[in-house]
Order: sequence, then structure tokens, then C-alpha cells
Amino acid sequence: MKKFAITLLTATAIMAITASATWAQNMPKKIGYVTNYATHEWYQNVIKGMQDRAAQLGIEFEVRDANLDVAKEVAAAEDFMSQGVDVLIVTPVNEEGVVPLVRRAKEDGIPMVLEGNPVKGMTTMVAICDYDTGYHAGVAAGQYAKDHLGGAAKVMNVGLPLLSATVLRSNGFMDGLKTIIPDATMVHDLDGGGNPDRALEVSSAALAQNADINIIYGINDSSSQGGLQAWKAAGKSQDNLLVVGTGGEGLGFINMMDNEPSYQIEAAMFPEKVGFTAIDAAVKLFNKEEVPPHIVSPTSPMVGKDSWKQFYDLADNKRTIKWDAVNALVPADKCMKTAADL
Amino acid sequence: MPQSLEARVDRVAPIPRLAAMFRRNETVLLLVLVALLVFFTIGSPTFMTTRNITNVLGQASIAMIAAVGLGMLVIAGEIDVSIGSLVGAVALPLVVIMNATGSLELGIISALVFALAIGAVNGYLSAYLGINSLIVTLGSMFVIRGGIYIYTGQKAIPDDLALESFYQIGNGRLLGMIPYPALVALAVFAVFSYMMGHRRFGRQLYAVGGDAEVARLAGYNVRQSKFIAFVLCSLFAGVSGILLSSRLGSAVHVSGLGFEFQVVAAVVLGGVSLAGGIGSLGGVALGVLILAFLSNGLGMLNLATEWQQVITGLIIIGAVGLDELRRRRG
Amino acid sequence: MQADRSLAGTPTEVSGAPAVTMTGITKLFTGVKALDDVSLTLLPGRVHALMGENGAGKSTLIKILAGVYRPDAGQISITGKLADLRSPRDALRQGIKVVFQEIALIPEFTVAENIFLEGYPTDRLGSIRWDRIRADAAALFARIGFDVNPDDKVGNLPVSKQQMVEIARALAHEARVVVMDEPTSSLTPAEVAKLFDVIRRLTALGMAVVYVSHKLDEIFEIADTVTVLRDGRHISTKPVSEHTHETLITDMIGRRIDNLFPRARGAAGEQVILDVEELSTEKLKGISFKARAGEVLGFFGLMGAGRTELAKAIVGFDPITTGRITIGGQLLQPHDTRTGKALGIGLLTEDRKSEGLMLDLSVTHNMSLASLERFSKSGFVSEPSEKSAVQAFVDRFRVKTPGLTRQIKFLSGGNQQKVLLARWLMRGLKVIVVDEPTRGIDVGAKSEIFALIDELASDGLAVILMTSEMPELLGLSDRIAVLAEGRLTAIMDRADATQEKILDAAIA
Amino acid sequence: MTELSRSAPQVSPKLGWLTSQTQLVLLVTLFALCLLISLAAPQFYSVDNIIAILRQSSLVLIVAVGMTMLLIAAEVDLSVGASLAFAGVVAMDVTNKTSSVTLGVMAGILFGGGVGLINGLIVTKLRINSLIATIAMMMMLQGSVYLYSREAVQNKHLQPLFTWLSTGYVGPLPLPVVVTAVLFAIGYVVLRHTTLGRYVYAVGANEKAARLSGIRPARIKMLVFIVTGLLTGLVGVILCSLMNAGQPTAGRGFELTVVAAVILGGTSLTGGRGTLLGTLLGVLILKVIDNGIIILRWDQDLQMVIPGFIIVIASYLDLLRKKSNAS
Repeated sequence: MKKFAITLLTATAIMAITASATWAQNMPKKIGYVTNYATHEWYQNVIKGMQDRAAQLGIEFEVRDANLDVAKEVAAAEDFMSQGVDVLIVTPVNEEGVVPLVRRAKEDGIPMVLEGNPVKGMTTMVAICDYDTGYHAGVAAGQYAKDHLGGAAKVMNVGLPLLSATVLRSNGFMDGLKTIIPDATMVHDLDGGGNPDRALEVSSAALAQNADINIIYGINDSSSQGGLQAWKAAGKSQDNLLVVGTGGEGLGFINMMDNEPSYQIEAAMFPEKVGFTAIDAAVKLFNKEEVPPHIVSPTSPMVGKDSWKQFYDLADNKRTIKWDAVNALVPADKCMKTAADL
Repeated sequence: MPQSLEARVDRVAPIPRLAAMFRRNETVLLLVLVALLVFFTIGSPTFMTTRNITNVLGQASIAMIAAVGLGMLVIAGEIDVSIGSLVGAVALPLVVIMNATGSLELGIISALVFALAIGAVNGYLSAYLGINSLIVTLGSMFVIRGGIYIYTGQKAIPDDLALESFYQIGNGRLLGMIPYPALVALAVFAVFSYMMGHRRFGRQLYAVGGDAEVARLAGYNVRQSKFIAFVLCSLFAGVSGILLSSRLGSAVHVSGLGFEFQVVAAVVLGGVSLAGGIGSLGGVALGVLILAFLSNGLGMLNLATEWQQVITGLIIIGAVGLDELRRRRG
Repeated sequence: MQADRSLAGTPTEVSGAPAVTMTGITKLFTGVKALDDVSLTLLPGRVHALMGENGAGKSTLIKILAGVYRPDAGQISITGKLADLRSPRDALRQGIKVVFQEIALIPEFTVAENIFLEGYPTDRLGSIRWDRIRADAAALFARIGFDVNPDDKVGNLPVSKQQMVEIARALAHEARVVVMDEPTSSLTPAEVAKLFDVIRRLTALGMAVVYVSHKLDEIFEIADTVTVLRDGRHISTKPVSEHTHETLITDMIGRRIDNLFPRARGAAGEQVILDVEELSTEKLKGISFKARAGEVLGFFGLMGAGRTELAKAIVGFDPITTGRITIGGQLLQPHDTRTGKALGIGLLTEDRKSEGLMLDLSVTHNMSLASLERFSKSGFVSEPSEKSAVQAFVDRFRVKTPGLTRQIKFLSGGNQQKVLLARWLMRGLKVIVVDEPTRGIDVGAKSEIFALIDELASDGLAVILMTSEMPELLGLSDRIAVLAEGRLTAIMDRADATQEKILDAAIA
Repeated sequence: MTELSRSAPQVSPKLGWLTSQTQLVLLVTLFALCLLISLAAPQFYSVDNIIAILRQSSLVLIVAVGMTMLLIAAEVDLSVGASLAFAGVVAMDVTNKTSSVTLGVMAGILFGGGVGLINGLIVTKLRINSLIATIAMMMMLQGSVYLYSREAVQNKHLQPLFTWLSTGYVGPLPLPVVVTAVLFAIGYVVLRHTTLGRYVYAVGANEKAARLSGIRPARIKMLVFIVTGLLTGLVGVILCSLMNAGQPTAGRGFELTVVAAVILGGTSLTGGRGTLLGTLLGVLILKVIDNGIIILRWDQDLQMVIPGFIIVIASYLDLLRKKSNAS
């Protein structure tokens, strides 16, 4: 209860500072959000951010889950439209797959905010810069490798070729890494499926084949966790290893940063902030305000053991975002590279 | 013709109509559907609107078309779990050819030819070589999906030319009201429901699924019947895939994942026995509608997805269990 | 266009030219000759009986005529023209209709639809005319005189009615040859009479009829000509008038059987082993009887009288509504075969395939199934002792099998039946219920089974024999009980029993 | 059919001989695969890699032991993937809450057993086809695991014992491999040499015959469902330990891998036929392929394609074998 009060207080404070303009706007009555995969921690926290923000603004907020099924996503959005929501927020399961949906929402006059990935014909999107996120983590990893790993960088990428966003992260990571260590190489490029058990399985084989790997990069926390666990399962010491995770999705990375010596860098992407920003964008669209096609939500590499504490509080097995710290991050106006560059 | 034998023609006992009705699986399903509709209408003011109902019918039609095909195949005593992969795969020839030629028709034709080819391969391996169809299609499920990933490099292929006709087939509505896919589904359902009940073709599938050896002795070509059922099943999955692709405006490599489970669940919920020979397309259609309205209605009640899954699972067990009980009571 | 030779048609002239000639038919199954140079000529208007033990090649010959198998050598001519019967469809098109021994009906379809399975009447647009199917089926049954409701689902019918449907189906369409493979195994005498009436009418219409049966009386009553096969070879073809029971049997088995029902056992004991009191199920009504050690208690009843139901209820397979079943003084837990087995009662089922055999498993595993505990210590099966016990029974029962590990599906019906009987004897029972023990089994094997039943009784078991075969009933039983429509209508000593008394009670 | 009896002792033709030995074919396939992969990538034979393969195989094999018995008894369980994820979450959560690894592990295993029990009840009491019943169970478990915990449950107190479950070694072998070997051996003995094993075959081969012989098929089936459930729970716990967290998203598609391996091993989908040795080979073949594709740096999507082909081909060979036996 106390925690809730604090959250509310903090939130109100932020509102007073950042969102004073918002009060002057008309509020949509109801916002519907179709998420890609509600059961994933990342989206859980995006939803949390949205719920909090919607509650502050007095907007009714509903979520439906596509559960990784494109067809179901379209159906869920249709249901929202026929139910009569004022604004729709959609995280596409696949960018191409919702093109007709965007068109139909337009025809129906329902404003739509995309989250995560750009879609042809969209008005606006709230997303982090995946490439940049990877890039900055790559730079930090390069620095770490120079200081602690004797300047060698042999990377196992526990990737996910399925999504352009995750490919961008991997590319960004390697590019950033190469700015510090020019001869860094990606020794093995894996499809870890974005889930830990699959990541663990493919990593086991790759680690067995390549004895020289000293950096594990995961496109999300599950992937880096799978990679690290495969490393541990092979009975290897973490002394000369660096693990870099991406996302800061839930509690997993905090646990690993606290307890795994090699888990030194997290490319945090602050899902709560993404959700928060998406609701604000939705309100702006509802009021027919000008919005940029890409509203960037900030990310930041966290480097070193306790670095996560700068942005999060942990109590009772729940994390709470430190809004002031996150809001202080200045997002880039424009991403270094996007899916269009792939 | 000896006279004495002519006498007792009319010994057919009159069936008590109402009792017979309740002995039918379709009646039970219809009651379940009506109960759901009533429940959701009470629970959500936006549920029972023309807009929402036509909306759900449009959504259900994709599964409906595939379920008609799968229903016939299961009645013929076989199964196809590769339809999910196929639904995703037909979009590739569709969109690729459409992009190359600018012709929706050519795209559709190549998609259907592709579906036919897959059906023929499944059918050949299963009906003619005699490999268990669950295994064959489990294999092709993996092979087709893997093939899609390899071909596309795990990326969706957009409809580059943004053909209006392509958009319309999946998203358009007749008179601005009835979604085109629903019309396709209705047509497919009506024609094949009639075929199953009133044409030799359909009775042959029932006979073959009921007892293949008996059907052979009665002069049916069992292998050919099953082969045709496989091909039709794939063809309808292909039609579903085309409409879905239009709704998605592209060939999405992950589309249709898990679709086979949905359709199998609908078919079984509809009272079709996995052992073959039992069931009706009417039941299948009701099974599809129940699952579609359930998903829509539970969403309208703003119930979290996880509850939806739990409830859907319970309803499947409940309905199939009831049906089993009903059947045992005879 | 040939004349309409369905049952509805008018008599045509019986011409002398053969309807079907099969010459030099040879069929091999992996190198073994199931048929070796067999010839058969079927004349229109004649009933041709085909006789032989199981394994003699009758079924193979019929299946070749039906287009199910293709011969490896030989020719088939139909009305003088060579015919290539590649599938049952070809045979049907040639007007060859077969009533198969194993009922070949779709259980989920109605009686009427099954009748017209081979050719649905359709309207001009090709839609099936369901009204006509129903009416025609009803009319057909009326003409034959069988009491079957065309709207019933075949799967819900007792075997006897299914057999009637099977027969009717062969008569629904125009035919040149009608083959009946043991069509009467489930029919009552009255129904058999009706069937024979039909056959006579068919032959009067000029159809050729092939009739296969193990029941010699039937052959002498209906057949004109008899062909006997043995071990895949043609033994004799003669007018039936030139045969006696003895010559026919000699032709069939190559030796004489002096006594089909040997009786080696003494008088039955006094000790009551099985006591059934007021047993009722959905089908049975208040049945009470006692069976004593060393006696064979025969149950007779027409189809549907409740024999199989009674058998399944007293071994604990089916649930009961009321009543008590006591075995060796201990109460049987109804609907529980496990306590049944523990108390020492077992059932030799009438339906080997679906209730008895584990087709994919070995002879050993099939035989030892009910008595595994005897060969096992704390749950582990001792394979040597199991094997020697199985071997002992294989030797004692003269089970013909290439080895104990052979899958049982490769054994003949008689040998399968012996294995199933051994399944129970190995266990050591107090009461054994045998339900139609000789269904689908040839004369030679029959007498062996009869001898075994006699042996069981002399070993002190109570044998409950369920049968629809009058000779079997009279030849084996010490006492005879009669069921009619689920009730026990009579129970009498063998000495007092006559065929008439029994039938009277069965019809009551 | 009776005519067939006399053809019984006939020696099969050449192809028949080859295919008559399902397990031999699988063994040869396995060796051929290993040989080919190691020619292209010598690292295949590194100790690390072999241990990695064994560890991965062990997870599948443990559940496959139960699944083989289920298929032999003519049933199937498609809820194992969802169940193992849930079991892992439960195990981790209980471990965190009680600080007792023993209790956590027990909770995970019992959870799996509970799911098996419910599956068994649905199948034997409601008599619902197990394919459908367990698909429904899969949906319910996937939904309810998130009702239980929306997040992955982390190893909060960092119980080293918990981690040891998956990463520990017994001599040169990883603990999960040893556990698997023991369970496999038990399963093998039970299926081959005990009355229970015989009953499992009997129930699958002909349920009515089994019941007439005094066996209670429903109990046997219940038991096999429960065993499969318990084994699934155990794998859930091991996987959870391996990932150091209970992941609700784990195990997607696991059921298909297991069923594929069992079928590849020659177990019939219609019951009554199958061996654990075949299953062992099936699992190893699939996992060697998985591993080989990564080692060879082939397109990982082939990890779906190749097993698909192999399953179909293996079934076809099996069919040829049956035909050459029969004719």
C-alpha cells in the first residue's frame, strides 16, 4: 500500500512537470491495446506502464493478447474497433501483417499508435531504437573487453532472425563493439527463438564447437540467460566471460546482474516508459495533434553490478521504475539505423 | 412376384421427433452457442451489434473454410495437422506471383496449385503408401514451416503493388456489411454440407472413414477417396490461407502457427470422431462458431487472455465429454 | 442389357451356359499356395455349395471372385467372356454380389443406406433420393420376410439382424451370381428357412448362387452341387445327391470323424461352484441358476435372447442392475473382471478379434495374459517358466504355430481359439464361460475344441456353454438352460431335452 | 486371413530383412549421422559437445520414456510441454518460498504428476480422446501458468543445490544424464520384464481383451498418465534448474519433439507396439541432427525440415517392414 502511494506520488509529480499540457486536452474515453505476446515479461511491463499512465489520466484501458498469432491480432483489433474504442495501440506480431489493419482503422476513423515496429501507412509509432540500443551496449562491451578480457572479442550472438528489431540489436551490438575492438568477430550467430530453453539448447552446441567464445550477446534477457546457463552447464568458469543482455524486461536481468559475475552489461530498454509514452501518443492522436512518425523511447546501457539500481527499485520481488531517472534520459531524435536499412 | 411378400412394407417405427433432436450432437451444440450468445449479450452492450456479429463471422470464416476441409478428411478417417503450415505457405506463391505479374488471379491460381500439390503429396504418402496420416502431416508440418522460413529468411513478404483487389477479398464487405470471407465460407459450407449428405461423394467419405474394408468391398476406391479428401483439405486450407493473407496484406512467415490445433479443436468440438465415419459439417460449423464467439465474447467481457485459454480448454473438454456421454447412453 | 435379376425381377429362362467359370486359379501368399489350380463352374439357376475346412481356400476363392484378391494364375470368365476383376468394384459391375462371413456393413449408417451402399438411387441432378432408399429397403425386407427396421443404425443391431442386412444388400441390386459365405451363423431356424426360400426364388430367376457353410444339414437341403476344397486343392465336385454326411466330411478332412462329440468325462459332481441369483441387467431379467463342478451347462437361445449379455455379466465384464453372483461360495464384485478372475471365472469370447486377441502380440503374450502373476515374483515376469508353460499348452492343444514369439495374427482361427482357451486353462479356473466357441471354426478344429471342453469338465470345472448350435448344445451339455428375450425360460437335464422342447422354450 | 497362417515361417526378401530390424536401421542412421557430421566438423566429438548432446537428449528422453508407454497403451499426452513449464515455475516458486530445494523439487514433480492424474481422469472417466483432452489441457495450462505467475520466477535465494540438479556431475557425467539413465533403465525393465509392462502392451493392443483377462485398463492408463506426468514434472524441474529460473514460456513445442522421437523409434500410434530402445535411438537421432546443424553452421530452420523428412521416411520403412512380415 505504501509502495503504491509512493508510485502514485511520483507519478503525480512527473505529471505536474511533464504533462501539464495534457490536462488541457480532451481525454479519450477508452484505449485498447493489442499486444504481441502478453505473457512475456517485456510486454507485462509495457502494459504496466500503460495501465499506470491511463489510470493517471482517467482513461479506460483494455488489453488483448495476440499470443504471437498474426491472425488473432487482427481479430482482436477488429473486436476493439467494433466495441468502439477511441484509440488503438498495437504491437505488431509482424509489421507486414497489420498493414490492412492500419488502413481499416483509418477508414473507420480510429486513430492508431504502433508500438515497437513501424508499419506501412501508419501515423506514428512509439519505439526504442533497436540498433542504437545494441550499438551503445556494444561500445560498453568493447570497453569492458579492453579492460578485462585482454582486448579479445569473440561473440556468440543468441539472436532471433524472426524479427527485424532483434536483428538490428545484434547488428548494432557488433558495430558498437567494433568501434573499440576493430577485430571483434561474431563467432556464432544463433537462432535462440527468443526463449530461454531454446536459447540454452542452441548455445550448448555452439559453445561446444567454439572454445574461443568470450562474449555472449542476447537479443533479450531470456536469450542471454539461455546462453549463460549453457555456459555454466558446460562447467566453464565465468572468469573470462562477458554476458550482455538486452531489454531489462523483468526480474531476470536483475537477478543475473546481482549473482552472475560475468553478467556485466544490460542494454536496458525500459518497457514501462514505452507504455507510458504510447498512452501519451494516443492522447495526442485523439486530439489530432501533430506527432512525429517515430516517437523514440529512451534506452541506456547499464554497466556494472549495481547499475540497475539507478533506474529500478526492487522490493517484495517487484520492481518499480524510477521515473525521474528514466525521464531524465534524452532519447535520440532519430535512430542511427532502422529496419529500412536492413 | 409372389403376393404374400408384398404385405408388410410399412413397419418403419415412427421416431419420437423431439427425443431424436436431442440425441443429435448438432442440437446440443446449437444450444451451447445460443447460451453463449445470450450470456455475452447480457454481459456486454457492444456484443450483440450488427457490426460485432458480422465482424466475428468474418473472423470465423477463415477457420471455417479450413474446418470444412479437415472435417471431411477426419470423417474419411484421416487427419492433417499440416494445414497451419500450409495456410502460411500458400501466401508465398500468392504474393510473390502477384508482385511479379500484378495479377491477383495468377497469384490465387498459383497459391491453389501449390495447396493442391501439398495435398497430393500428403495424400499420396498417406492414402497410397499407407503411412499414418498423423505422422505424414506432422512431418509436412515441420517441412513446410521450415521451408517457409528458409525461403523468406524469416521475413514477411509485403504486397508491393498494394493491389486493391487483393485487399478487398479479405477485408471488403458486401454492401458494406457482410465480409467477403464469410460469403466464401458460407458457400463452401453449403456446397459441401450438401455433398456430404446428399451425394455419393460424401457418403463415400463416410463409408471409407466408417470402415475402409467394407467400403472397398462395396466397390469404393478407398485410396482414391482418401486421396481426394486430402487434396480437398489442402485446397480449402489454401483458400483460408489466401483470405488470411489478404487480411494480413502480405505473406507472413509466422501466419498459421497453431492454426491446425484451432481447427482440429473446432472439428472435434463439432462432434466429428477422430476415428472417422462420424460427424457432420453442420456440427463442424457450430464448433467453429462457438470457438469464435467465445474468443470474441470473453474479450468483450475484458477477460484476460489466460482466462480465455482456460475457459476454452474447459469448454472443449466439457462439450466432447458430454457428446461422449450422450453417445454411450445411445 | 441383361434382364433385371434383382429380387424384384421376373423369372428368366434358366439357360445351360455357365454364369461364371473359374479355371486353374492359383493364389500364392509369399510363396505358399493358398489355392493351387482350382476350377469352379457356376451354372445359372443352381446352388453350388463350397465346402472345406478353414484354411482349405474357400475364402480365398470367394475373395478372388469378389475382386478382393487377384489370382496369380488362372482365368475367370463371366458368361463366356474373360473377365479381369481388379477390384471389388469390377466384380460388382459384373453382377457378382457377396455376403461376407465377417459382416461388411458401415456401423454408423442406417440399415437402408447400407443396403444401397453399392449404388445410391439418385435424381436427375445426382442427389441421393433418401425417400426411395428407405422405401425400397423396407419393401425389400418385406419381400424377404426379415424383420428389420430400415431406419435403425446398423451398429446398434444385434449380429443376427446385421446378417440379415448383409443378405438383403446382396439382393438389392441386379445380380448374376450371389455368393453367401456362412450367411446363417447367427440366424434362427425360422430365418434360415426364409433365407432358403429367397435362395430358391433367386435360382428360379436364373441366378447362380454359391453357398458356403459348415452346417451339413443346410448343404443337403439347399445345394445342387458341392465342391470340396482341401489345403488349397480341388478335391471333388459332385451333385449333392451323390454325397452322404460321411462322404462329405471325408472329402473335407481327408479322414473320418467317428464321433464329433467324444465324451470322456464321468457324471457331474454335486458341489455348486457358480450360483447366480436374480441377475438383472439392461437386457436380462431376473436370471437364477446354479452350475456344478464337472458339468457342462449349456445355454441355448435365439439371437438377441441374451446369451452373450449373460456371459459378460457373470464374469464381471458388464455392469448389472440387481442380483448376486457367487463363485465357490464367494460373492463376485459386479462389473469387475479382476475379482472375477481372482474367484476363478473366465470368458472365452464369441468375438475373438475385438475382445480376445491382441493381434500384434506374440502367441506367448496372448496366452499368458490372464495368468502372468503365476509366473512373476514381485511383479517381475519369469520368462523361462512362462515359456515352458506356454510350450506345454501349445503341445497339449496341438496349436500350429511356427514359434512362440510369432504374432498371433498369423495363426488360423482354430489355432487362435486354442490359444485363447489356453489363456484361461493356464490360469486354472473354477468356472469357464465359453460363448459360441466354434464360430468360424472348421469341422476338424471343432471336434478338438469339443474334446477340450469335455476335458475341462472332467477336470472339475463348471463349463457354461453359450451356443446357438443345436448339435453342439445337445452333444456337450449335461444340463440345458434356455433363454428367451432376456429371461430364463427353461432348465432341463440333457436326458429330458429334445430339440422341440428347447425350441419351444426359446420362442416363448 | 486364415490362409496367411501357413505363410508364416517364410523368410522375408532382402529389403524386408533390412527393414525388419527397425532398431538396427535407426542405429545405422545414428552412426552415419555422427560420422558425416564429424567429418565436416571434428568438434562434434569434443567432450563438451557430446555432453551437451547427452544433456539435451536427457530432457527429451525422460519424458519420452513415459510417452512411449502412453503410446503403447494407445494414448498420447500433448500437454507435456505446457506442463513442464508450469512445473518449473512451481518448483522455483516453492523453493523460493520455503528455502527448501527438496520441497521445491517435490512440488514440481508432484505438479506434473497432478496434471498427469487429471489427464488420466479425463481420458478414462470422461472417455475423451486423449489427443483432444491433452490439447485442451495444454491450452488450460498455458493460460493458468500466467494466472499463477506473470513473470519468470528467479532463483531468489540462489540455492546452489538447485543449480546442481542440472549442472552437477556424477563422475564424468552430468547429473541429468545419470538420472535419465536410471529412469530409462527402470522404464526398460518395467516394460520388458514386469507384469505391469505386459499389461501396458495388452491394454494398448486390445483393451477389451485385457479387461476380460482381469486387467483394469483404466487403472493401467491412469498409471501411465501419472508416470508421464511425474517425469514431465521432473524435466520441468531440471529445465528450471538449468535456466536458473521458472519460465512460463518454456516448453513450447516440446510435446512435438517428444512424440516425434517416440514415433521415430518405431512405436505405433495405434498402441500395442513399441520399445524404449527405439525411443532412445529416436531421441539421439533428433538431437544429433539438431546439434549437427548448429555445428555445421547450417541454416537453423533445417532443424524443422530434416526431422520432418526423417519421421516420414522412418514410418515408411516401418511400414515396409510390416508388409514384408505379413506377406
